[in-house]
Amino acid sequence: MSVDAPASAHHLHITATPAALSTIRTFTEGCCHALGLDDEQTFWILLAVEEAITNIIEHAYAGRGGELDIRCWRADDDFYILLHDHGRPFAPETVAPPDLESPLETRSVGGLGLYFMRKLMDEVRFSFDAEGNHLLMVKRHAVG
Amino acid sequence: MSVDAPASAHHLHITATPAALSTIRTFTEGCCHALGLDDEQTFWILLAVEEAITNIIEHAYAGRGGELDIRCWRADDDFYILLHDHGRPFAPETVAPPDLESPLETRSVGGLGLYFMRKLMDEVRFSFDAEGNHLLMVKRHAVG
Amino acid sequence: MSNDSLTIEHQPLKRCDLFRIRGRVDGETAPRLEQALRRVLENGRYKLVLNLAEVTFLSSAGLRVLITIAKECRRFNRGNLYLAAPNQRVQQVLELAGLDELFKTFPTEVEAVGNF
Amino acid sequence: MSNDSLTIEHQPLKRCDLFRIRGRVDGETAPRLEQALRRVLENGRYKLVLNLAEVTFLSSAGLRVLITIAKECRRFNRGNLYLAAPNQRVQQVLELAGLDELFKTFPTEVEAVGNF
Ligand SMILES: Nc1ncnc2c1ncn2[C@@H]1O[C@H](COP(=O)(O)OP(=O)(O)O)[C@@H](O)[C@H]1O
Ligand SMILES: Nc1ncnc2c1ncn2[C@@H]1O[C@H](COP(=O)(O)OP(=O)(O)O)[C@@H](O)[C@H]1O
Repeated sequence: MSVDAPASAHHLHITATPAALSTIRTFTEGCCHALGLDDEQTFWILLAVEEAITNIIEHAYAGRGGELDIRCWRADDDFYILLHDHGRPFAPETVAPPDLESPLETRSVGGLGLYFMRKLMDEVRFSFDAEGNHLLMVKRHAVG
Repeated sequence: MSVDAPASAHHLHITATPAALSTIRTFTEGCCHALGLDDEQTFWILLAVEEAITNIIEHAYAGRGGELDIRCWRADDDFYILLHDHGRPFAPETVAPPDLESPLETRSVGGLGLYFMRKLMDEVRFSFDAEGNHLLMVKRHAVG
Repeated sequence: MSNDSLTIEHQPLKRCDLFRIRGRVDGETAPRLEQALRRVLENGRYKLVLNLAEVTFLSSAGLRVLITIAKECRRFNRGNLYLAAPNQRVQQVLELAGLDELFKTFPTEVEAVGNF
Repeated sequence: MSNDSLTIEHQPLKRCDLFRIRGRVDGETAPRLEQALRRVLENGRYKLVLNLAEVTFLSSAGLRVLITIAKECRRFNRGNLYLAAPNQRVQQVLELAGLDELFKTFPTEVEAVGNF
């Protein structure tokens, strides 16, 4: 992937299962605070990360678990989080955005995860290569 | 009347009107505390006094107002309160006790005032003579 | 007038009318309570919930209002008056008057409202 | 598991079923919420109120449950799912998902319950 985490990035290596979610949350929250983000920013980053990790557990690893690396760092006042897994790749550009206009009766019940990630972060970049799947999310001016 | 208040009794002289109720309340509450009654006792005494005074305002003076004397004192650990007015006398023994058994639909809406006074105090004694109407209420072992 | 004098908050709901009663319900203030409740009956609404959690004093004059209005609500099976969240004092006064069994009473206002 | 994990309090009322949801509604806990709500639907009751005042976190997995259950409640006009007392965070998440207009929401649970 084009963006590499700096050696100084906070790093968590864990098996992606539902049971790991609370550890991931605590790790991410700790990173946010250590990197100077306030509670408001942290809340929204935790939501974006929650959505991304849930997708990796459910879709990339189809519930069977697998290795996951999470790296967080800051560059200037921008916050970076990079997720790396070895599950099934997918084509994000083929995922239709959720229909936010139609009434509840005809709305799809899912499809909000990617939408949330994109709304909450300034950059959401997937890449898939021989080393696995990479997801980089950036929140610009996260500290301030 | 057979029982006279001691000269040392707390005393309030006031015109019996609805507007006087809060002064009477404050006076009675102050007496209770000064004489050593706790909040629990005081609450129930205030309720009995409220009922007695409301009757004097409504029935004895028929809403037209008139003189009222209130005296409170303690003898041993018994609490005494004596009310004195110059309104219409009545025959308490002819007042039927409220019906507490029948369902709401057939119950009288009133008649609870005298009943409360008798339930809350150990003695409720009316007397009517040339000097006016006297009501003595006693709460035994009110202190301690 | 002492500062815990009666305040009445009225919240009209689709199912019923909720009243939050605070302070003293005595000979002096009971007429105001009766008036507030009667105004709702006059609009053809007979399902009332009275939240009594913050009633600090309740005399027979207040009970008279509760009995009168409850009777009117129940007439022709058109409604009822429920009590919600009576504090210990209020509960004791209701018991003294033998009324605790006659009013349908719920520990919380949401249970009272939800059971109409 | 962090100690604000999901707790669900269910209060069946005559008119409707009230749920007080506390803590996190996320990918891990949303199935439990769905199960609790579905149990009520299976008993033929389709009027639900969800008090969200103490929800600390709500992800798309939680919203998926709300949408699914609300749809089932509304079918054949047999009921609805009302939200009560959403805190600011919950409100913001609903807005993010464009759902704030789609759920009928009340500032207090008693208003939600009373408006069924
Ligand atoms: N990490 C992933 N790996 C594989 N497929 C994914 C991944 N993330 C998302 N997808 C696909 O994109 C779709 C939309 O994802 P999302 O917006 O999170 O909604 P949901 O997960 O509720 O379906 C998913 O249904 C899935 O098919
Ligand atoms: N102080 C009084 N002076 C004259 N009549 C009284 C007095 N107190 C009570 N009564 C009479 O006794 C009746 C019962 O009184 P009470 O039990 O207090 O109920 P209520 O005042 O609600 O009628 C009154 O209706 C009134 O006719």
